[in-house]
Amino acid sequence: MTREWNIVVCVKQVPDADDVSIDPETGTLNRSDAAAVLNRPDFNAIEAALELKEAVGGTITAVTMGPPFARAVLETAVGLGADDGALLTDRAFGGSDTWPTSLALARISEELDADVVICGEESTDSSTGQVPPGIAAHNGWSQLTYVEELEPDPDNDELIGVRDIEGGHEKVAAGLPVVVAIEFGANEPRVAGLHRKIFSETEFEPTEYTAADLGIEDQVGLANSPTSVGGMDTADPVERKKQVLDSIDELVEALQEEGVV
Amino acid sequence: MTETPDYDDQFDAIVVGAGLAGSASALTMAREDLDVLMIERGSYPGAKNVFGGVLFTPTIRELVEDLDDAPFERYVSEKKFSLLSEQDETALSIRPGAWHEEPHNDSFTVLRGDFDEWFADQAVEAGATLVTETTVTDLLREGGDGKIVGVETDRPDGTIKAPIVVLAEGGNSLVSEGAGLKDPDEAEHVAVAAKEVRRYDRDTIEERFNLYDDDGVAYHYFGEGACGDAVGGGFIYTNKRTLAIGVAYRISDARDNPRKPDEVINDFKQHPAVAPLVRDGRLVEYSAKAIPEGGADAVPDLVHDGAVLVGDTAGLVLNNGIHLEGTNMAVESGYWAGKAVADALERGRTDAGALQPYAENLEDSFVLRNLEHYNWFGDFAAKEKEFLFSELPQALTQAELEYFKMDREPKQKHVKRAKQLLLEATGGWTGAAKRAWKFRRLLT
Amino acid sequence: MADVDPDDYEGVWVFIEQHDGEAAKVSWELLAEGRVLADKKDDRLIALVMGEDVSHIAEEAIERGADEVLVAEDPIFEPYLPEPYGEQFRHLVEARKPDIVLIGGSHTGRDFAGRVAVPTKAGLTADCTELDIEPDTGLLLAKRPTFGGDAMATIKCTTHRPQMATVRGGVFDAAEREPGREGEIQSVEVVVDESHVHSRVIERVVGEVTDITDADVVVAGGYGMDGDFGPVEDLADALDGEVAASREAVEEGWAEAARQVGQTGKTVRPTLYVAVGISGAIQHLEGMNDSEIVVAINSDENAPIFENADYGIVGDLFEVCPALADAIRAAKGEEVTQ
Amino acid sequence: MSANPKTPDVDTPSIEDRLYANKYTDHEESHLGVETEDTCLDCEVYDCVSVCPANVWRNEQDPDGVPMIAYENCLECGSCRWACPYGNVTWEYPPNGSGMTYKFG
Repeated sequence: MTREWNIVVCVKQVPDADDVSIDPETGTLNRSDAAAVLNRPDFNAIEAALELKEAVGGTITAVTMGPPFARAVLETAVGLGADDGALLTDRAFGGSDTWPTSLALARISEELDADVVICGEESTDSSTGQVPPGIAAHNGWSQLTYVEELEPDPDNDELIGVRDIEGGHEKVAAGLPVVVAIEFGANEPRVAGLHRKIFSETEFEPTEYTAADLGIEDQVGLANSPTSVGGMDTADPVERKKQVLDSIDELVEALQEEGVV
Repeated sequence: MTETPDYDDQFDAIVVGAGLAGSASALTMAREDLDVLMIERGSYPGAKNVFGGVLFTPTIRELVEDLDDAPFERYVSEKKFSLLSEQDETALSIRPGAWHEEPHNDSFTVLRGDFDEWFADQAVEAGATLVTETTVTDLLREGGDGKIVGVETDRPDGTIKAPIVVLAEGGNSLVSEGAGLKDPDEAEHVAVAAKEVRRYDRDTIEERFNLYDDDGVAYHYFGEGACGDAVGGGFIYTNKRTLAIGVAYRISDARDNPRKPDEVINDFKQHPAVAPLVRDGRLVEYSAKAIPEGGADAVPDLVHDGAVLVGDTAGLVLNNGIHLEGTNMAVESGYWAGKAVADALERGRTDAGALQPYAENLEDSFVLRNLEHYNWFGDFAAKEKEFLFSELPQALTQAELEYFKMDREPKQKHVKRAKQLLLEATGGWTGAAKRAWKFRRLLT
Repeated sequence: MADVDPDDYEGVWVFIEQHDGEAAKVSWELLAEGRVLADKKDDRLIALVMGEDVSHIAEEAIERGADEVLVAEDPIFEPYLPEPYGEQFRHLVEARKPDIVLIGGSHTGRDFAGRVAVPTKAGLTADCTELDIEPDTGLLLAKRPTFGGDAMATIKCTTHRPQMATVRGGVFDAAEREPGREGEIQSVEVVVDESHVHSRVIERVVGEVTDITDADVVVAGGYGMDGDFGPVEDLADALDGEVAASREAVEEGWAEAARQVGQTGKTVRPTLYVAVGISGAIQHLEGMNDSEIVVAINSDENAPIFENADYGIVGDLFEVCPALADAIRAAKGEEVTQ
Repeated sequence: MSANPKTPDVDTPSIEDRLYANKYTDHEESHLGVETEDTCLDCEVYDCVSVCPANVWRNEQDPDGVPMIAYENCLECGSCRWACPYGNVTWEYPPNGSGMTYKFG
């Protein structure tokens, strides 16, 4: 019997994009009253992990890095069917950009002896999409990004992914362990069962890890983050003419003036 | 831990809806060491709740010792009742000094998105379990007599059993109606309310409404200038940095009405006496709600085998034109329901008979005594709609114009003319006396 | 990882992505911007090409403004895989210490950029839409949208090197080729072999689906098409543009998913975007708001799309589209089909 | 009656502007419907259209047909359910927390 896979799914708590308001006068971003929710693309990652487990067997551990109340996204993942949850929480992580963040996730993936690490395509608040390749690079593992479909091949210890690429797609077989980034909207996330949701929000307790537990206390945080945000301002909305014309000819004339016809 | 535990009959009671009534009953039951499961369809308690409005806290004050960190917006320091004709306002405003002292007549404006979440959290801290984004779609029944043994929800693996179900689903009570625990209300007994929340700077609000620091106002508007030819009215409530502006009138009057609710709000806001108060600001939310205003006649059976009805689901809203109260009645009903469920379960019983103390206590409480006392008002207002909402406001305006007319005529002439105008409108001395007699019950 | 001394790093590198000998458009756009940045900080512009047989691309890079081209040729680089590309690129970065590295934000560029940035502890900013040099410090200012496009963040990499950025296609204009332009082409030692590769490409299918993200004119049909995409195809033909669709139309099965524009579809940046029978939900706007000119055709005058269009026509699209297609063909001097 | 007295302008937004301010999660299928279409075809009053505060029920395009339902505008007040003289409105809550999410309430 081929052995079962250890699956790790990385999830992130982000301010609800709808709640982030921009103060029209000062133009500053107001995230204070935004509810903290699971990053939406991560629902596709959890669904992909569940489908993989149904096909191959094994366990799914949800992992997140953040303050103590970030455990809520682990509860969401467990409610949907993940078996367990790991919370990387430590003041030392504060201010980490992609480099230390992917390092921490790479170490916990090793700690959990992961065969497959699955992430959402990008997070709505920073949306760099660089964490999954970062995890693979830190561990020297193979990777599959922009994945629309997964086909496990446990007999050869390989995971086949159909990747969306410009103008088409490609099918790539990756040796384990592999880091996967699931494309936003690639599958239909399921709804958590009632009893499982109650369990995840009452009895489930995540395992907590500090930077020291992962042996990276002096490689994380602001000091070890190559990039930093130099400034943030509101994007000025695209100005539109909003001219409703009465006739086709008027429109053609306007398009000719614009030089597109 | 991989397998999913089965929570059937692990909870003593399920509360459908984590609004004011639901949370009050859950808090009360949790205090009696019952295991309570609150099922809320919104993504947080309050996400699906809308009201005018003023929160009345006499019972909340009993249930929660420390209200210091309760998210109140402003305490009510002024109540105003205005009669609006097309262009005019006649108003009675009261600003009792005592309202500036704790407990501020237990009247506060709140944002339901904040307050309901805080109040439900009191129940969770007392030991209740809250599950959100889960909609109860039906009751679960078993056995020949179809005994209520739990609920069905819209989640997979979504049924869950418990001895008692508390139905706190608000005015749009689909589950109670679907399970045959109550008949749907009639259009005459339900009001459609549409509301705008606009953001202003704090100083603008405090300057426009003569406020200082954290006091606020509750303005009620009646007459054709508020919502035209319909039984209902308009309102303005002040929050810290927002105004709640809206109208509420019977759905029966909204039928084949030339104006739709959003147009009625727009016209109400353009009334000469209202526009200066609500101009500018930024629209931050547009909401609507159905208010059960059928009074005592429309209150369904409160108690069934394995189930009780609380809050708006039980039609517990008082509207006699002057007193507009629902929040205090919801919390009071939640409290008495919670007590009755705890006592019944202690005696190992879940039948209607064992739960009867809930109905009895509610009848003895202000909740049903007020509803009984003002039960006549709904029909009276409907019958006298023409007079109350159109003739009286106009007559008052004409009488005022006459009474306060500045010219070189003797006052006596204007006073006589003003009295005559009023009498004509109210149907002479006998007409006025008859109407006053009907109105006496408002003051007794 | 000893901290690096920024002064040891110089040169603006631009990675030229190619598949089967055909260069990606975004790379030429980036080379033009690389030229501007290099000139601003008085530095050399170096192109990097990897593949099996890519000398013609190296020459084109010189013609399009590169001072020097590094070429890594080996069968292992064809077809593209992240590990060999990442490993080779990293080796060159550690050996030659570039100050700035720009990679096209395609699904290839964003796939392997991290494999260069992590081992070299470079500062990587992804998905930028604006680049500049900070006058007094010479630092790269990488601007990118965040929070669903509501805000622009400026990212800086102060102490670490190189300063890396991936940049979206269609943001900059490619420079014209200057035949005969002088420049140095240098082939570099290939340091990767099979031991670095743990995956293999089973099949690669490109071209059977047109890539609407590159199109100059896009005509998109929505729920209003009610199952008949004919008028949209006809109008797209008249404007020789690409046909696209809203999520609702794709989910109704009236168009392929690859043509879907919006949050869960593609982002397009054409000069002309015509929205036919599309109401204009926010999720759709996010995918086409960067279009230069937007024309909306809808029967509901209150449809939000009109608020986000430059020109609008209120009417039945089954009448408006054919008439518009004919008027455009007439204006372009082609014979009228109807 | 006196001419319209000098009154300051107030913002009277359209339904679209009003709803734009709200937080809404789409659920792809309508939670509103009609029990039997024939009832609507015989209906003359269209009370569902006149009571709705959010323009969900519409019959401008087909004045005496079955009303069009723009379910994504729904404020979940339920008034249409009580207004329909034939009780022909089917009304269910949007599933799993979708639909309107009120922050102020």
